[in-house]
Amino acid sequence: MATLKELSKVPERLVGGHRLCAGCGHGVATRMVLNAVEENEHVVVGCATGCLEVATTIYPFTAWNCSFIHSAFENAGATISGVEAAYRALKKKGKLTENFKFIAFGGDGGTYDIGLQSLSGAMERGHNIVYVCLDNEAYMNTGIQRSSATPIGADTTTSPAGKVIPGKQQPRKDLTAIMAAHNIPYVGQAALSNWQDLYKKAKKAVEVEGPAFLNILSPCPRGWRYNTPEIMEISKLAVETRFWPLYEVEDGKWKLNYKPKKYVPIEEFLKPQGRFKHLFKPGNEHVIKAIQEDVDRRWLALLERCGETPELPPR
Amino acid sequence: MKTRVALTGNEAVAHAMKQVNPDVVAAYPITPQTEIVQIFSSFVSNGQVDTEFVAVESEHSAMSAAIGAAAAGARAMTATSSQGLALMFEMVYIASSMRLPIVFPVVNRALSGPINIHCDHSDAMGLRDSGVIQLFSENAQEAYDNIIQAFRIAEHPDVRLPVMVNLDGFITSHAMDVLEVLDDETVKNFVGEYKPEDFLLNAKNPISMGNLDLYDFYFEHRRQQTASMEAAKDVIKEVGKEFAKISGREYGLLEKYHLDDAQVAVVVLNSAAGTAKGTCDELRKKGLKVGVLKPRVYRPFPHEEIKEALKNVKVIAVLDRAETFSTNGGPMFQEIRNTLYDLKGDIKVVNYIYGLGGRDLLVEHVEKVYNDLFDLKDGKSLNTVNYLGLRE
Amino acid sequence: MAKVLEIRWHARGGQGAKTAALMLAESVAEMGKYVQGFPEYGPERMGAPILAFNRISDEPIFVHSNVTNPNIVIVLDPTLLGKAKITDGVPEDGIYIINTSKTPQEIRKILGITTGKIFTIDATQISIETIGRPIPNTPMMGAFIRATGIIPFETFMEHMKEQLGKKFKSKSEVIEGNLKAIERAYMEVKSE
Amino acid sequence: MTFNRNFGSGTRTGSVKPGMRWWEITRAGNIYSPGNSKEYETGDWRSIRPVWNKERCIHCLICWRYCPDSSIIAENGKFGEIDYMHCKGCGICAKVCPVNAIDMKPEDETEKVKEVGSDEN
Repeated sequence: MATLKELSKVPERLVGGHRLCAGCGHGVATRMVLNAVEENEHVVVGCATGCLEVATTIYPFTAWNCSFIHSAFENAGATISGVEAAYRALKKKGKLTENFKFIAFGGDGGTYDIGLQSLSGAMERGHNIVYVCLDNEAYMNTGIQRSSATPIGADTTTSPAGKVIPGKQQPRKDLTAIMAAHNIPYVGQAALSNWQDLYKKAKKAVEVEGPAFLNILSPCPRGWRYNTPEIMEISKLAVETRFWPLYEVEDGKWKLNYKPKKYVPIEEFLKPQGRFKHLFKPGNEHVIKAIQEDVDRRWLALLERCGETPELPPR
Repeated sequence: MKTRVALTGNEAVAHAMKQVNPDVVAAYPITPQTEIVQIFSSFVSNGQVDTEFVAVESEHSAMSAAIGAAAAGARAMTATSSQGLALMFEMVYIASSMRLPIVFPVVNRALSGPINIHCDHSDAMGLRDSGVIQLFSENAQEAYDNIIQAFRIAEHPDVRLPVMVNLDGFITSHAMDVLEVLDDETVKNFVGEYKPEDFLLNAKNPISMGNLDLYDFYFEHRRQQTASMEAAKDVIKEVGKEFAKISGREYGLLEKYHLDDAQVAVVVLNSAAGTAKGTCDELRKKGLKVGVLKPRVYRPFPHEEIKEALKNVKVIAVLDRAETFSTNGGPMFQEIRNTLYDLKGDIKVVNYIYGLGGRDLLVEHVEKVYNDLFDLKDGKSLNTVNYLGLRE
Repeated sequence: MAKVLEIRWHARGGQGAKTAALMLAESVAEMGKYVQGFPEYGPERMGAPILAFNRISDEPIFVHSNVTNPNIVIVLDPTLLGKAKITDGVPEDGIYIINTSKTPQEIRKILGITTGKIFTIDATQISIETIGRPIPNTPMMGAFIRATGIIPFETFMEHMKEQLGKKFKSKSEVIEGNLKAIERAYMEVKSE
Repeated sequence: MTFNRNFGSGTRTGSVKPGMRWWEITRAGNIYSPGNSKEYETGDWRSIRPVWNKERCIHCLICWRYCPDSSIIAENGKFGEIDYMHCKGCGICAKVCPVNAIDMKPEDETEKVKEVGSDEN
């Protein structure tokens, strides 16, 4: 495992001057992923329409220190697969000598929802690409609308916490498991707070032959309404409460990467966030209970898949 | 060297694709285009081409992957019909705005609903304002020739736009026709090697493509696209002349058929132009001064050439195989009437909608049109918009 | 006063300039005037310098372009002084209403202008003391009413009470805080 | 018209200026200078600024790891400097620092004005 001292010497592929919000998780996550690509490798980055795309390539400025392509919202998988197909064709015909890596980024909107078909197709076809989902759990680019990645109870502009309905009613889609069901060589789920784990996963994803998928929880200060500098605490709480478990599926083998030592109730993760504030009002206890049950149930199922004893951490 | 062969329209298109041997083809099957994808896949699996064939999961992804491939620096193609083109709609605009020279045959088919698999031009006309060059083909020969020329047009540095090559579903795509094909080497030399200027896989000069372009620059980029369309008119003619040298068949922006002394004329696209020309021949034998104008290029629209071609014809019918639902005629009628306005004079121009959903256009229909036009010339009245072969 | 009064707000994304422009428009519209209130939509995110605009007139307003020659400039964020182009296109009799702890004379020096009228108000401090959070957009409206006299203060307050009541419903302390903030800003605004 | 017919191949320039005419800007909005957003200042978004304390810093580079704006510049594996032209003042660096070697201090508005003033002279 490389040290930060060594990693800091890899040239930045996402430079400053982009216009993401101050403290945006996407900036941190994207830098971490690209940092796992060796210095002498060439990269083509693909991007779905979304916060990352609109904030990094406002003509005539680009924050990408490598080749970059965006074409539309729902097709980052297809677009990058076209780039990769061109690479193979040109290599085969002897028109290209350099080696390239292909990494596509999409938000949860462009990945869980509108772009799922395109992503699924690209993964099934076996292109040698990495697809990274920067999951901030709602459509932040258009102003915090619910997505299928939005957790139960969250207050968004299309699942507002109202007098009758306390935020989003449905549980999150388990995209990481869906991607694992594609039987691709590498699937990983990571969080910003555990940067070493994230780095290792990015490295594996970039270096594996064939398609790889990373799902990274990317906190959004605006949409989640927490105190901006506390991004790492929020990320850490997501992991410790088992809301966002860290695991990977390598050649079909499920592996848990981190097991919290003690049982941290989900309230700890919900409390600092404005989007869950209404849940702490009298009468909404049942929603928190439902979230906790959902988290526990998924955790046990995950442990089973990973060949671990299905038990909750000691309280 | 030229060889006479009997091929269906789809086979002719696939044959042209094989001879061009593009770097990447990303396509999804849809009736009546399916054969193109199937035949081309067999070329790939038999090693007759070294193309990367990307069997995408939808037409939206087909054009998206073609965009990725073309942006990467490859010669890229796709192919579709009808609903497939409709699903691609968004990406066709993006391909043209990114100035990517993607060539794609469209086997014309009616748009749902109700669902129908047969020929009309609603699919192509739906994308007439997307910034792609649109070529139309009367028969398998023209479809074959257009595909080959399309690469030279699309990739020309003055143009750099996608080219859609249209041929009529079933009528052309599935009908066996006799055509002359060129030998592989001739096609290869004519098309030449693709040398992209701006491409993602340029290790020395990385590039950002598809960037966010707001009110301070978008307008200028749109204006550039229009200028490229303007330049495309000359390029299409130049390429057509060069193509004549290897094939003996010259192509321009349109084909004039007995227009010089025609008193009345019809304007019509694709396979129906053949039927119109046949009818014209019969009527000419009877001494009637009738003519046909067949636009080959619909985008860019050849306004100047059409004005020149029709300047002596006083009564004109435009035949449209698509509706606009403007309640004032089909798409080509609007273009032609707009163009003829500049000629001032006392030109009469009417519209006929025909052949929707594959309804056959018969010789009698065209004869009726010519008769109507003579009546109109003699002072009788006629609706502005008329229907051919409709139960009325 | 010009036939159409044009206002430009300078703020940062997330500070509520758009909300203030819309709320101001709503209150003035209640007075039977014709209004517009709109932000400049760009890709900028939270924290980036942004603009919002108002037009106010006794006649219907037909122009829909951005405001380029504002009669009134409102600066919501003191850290924008010297950074954003605050004086751009402002006529000689333009009015500046600035959220700052400084005096109008000091601001005149910072902006480098000799013409126009300058009003200052420490709206951030007022909002902290009245609402409990640094949200200067509502007190700035109080300063605006004082500086322009466009509508009687009492009438404005009545409309604000109604609007805030709709927006915050049961949170009486928020409504009270905001009203107090507007009133204090109206009273405390400094001019030369 | 004054533009070259061959403009379709695009003006391939690194710097696009607002005053350019339509045929002078790059084709398709392509950007030929990777990472040129460095020329674009986002430092003026900041209302609080991170200030590095050299004495306390242990050069662990956690701040470098977690900066969303690539504004902690590492030099030879050590903390080098803060890129104030792009730092938006989010405060993450100060928060993640294990030894409190970064303080967040309010931007002094007068000082900022001075900076701008000196630029103009």
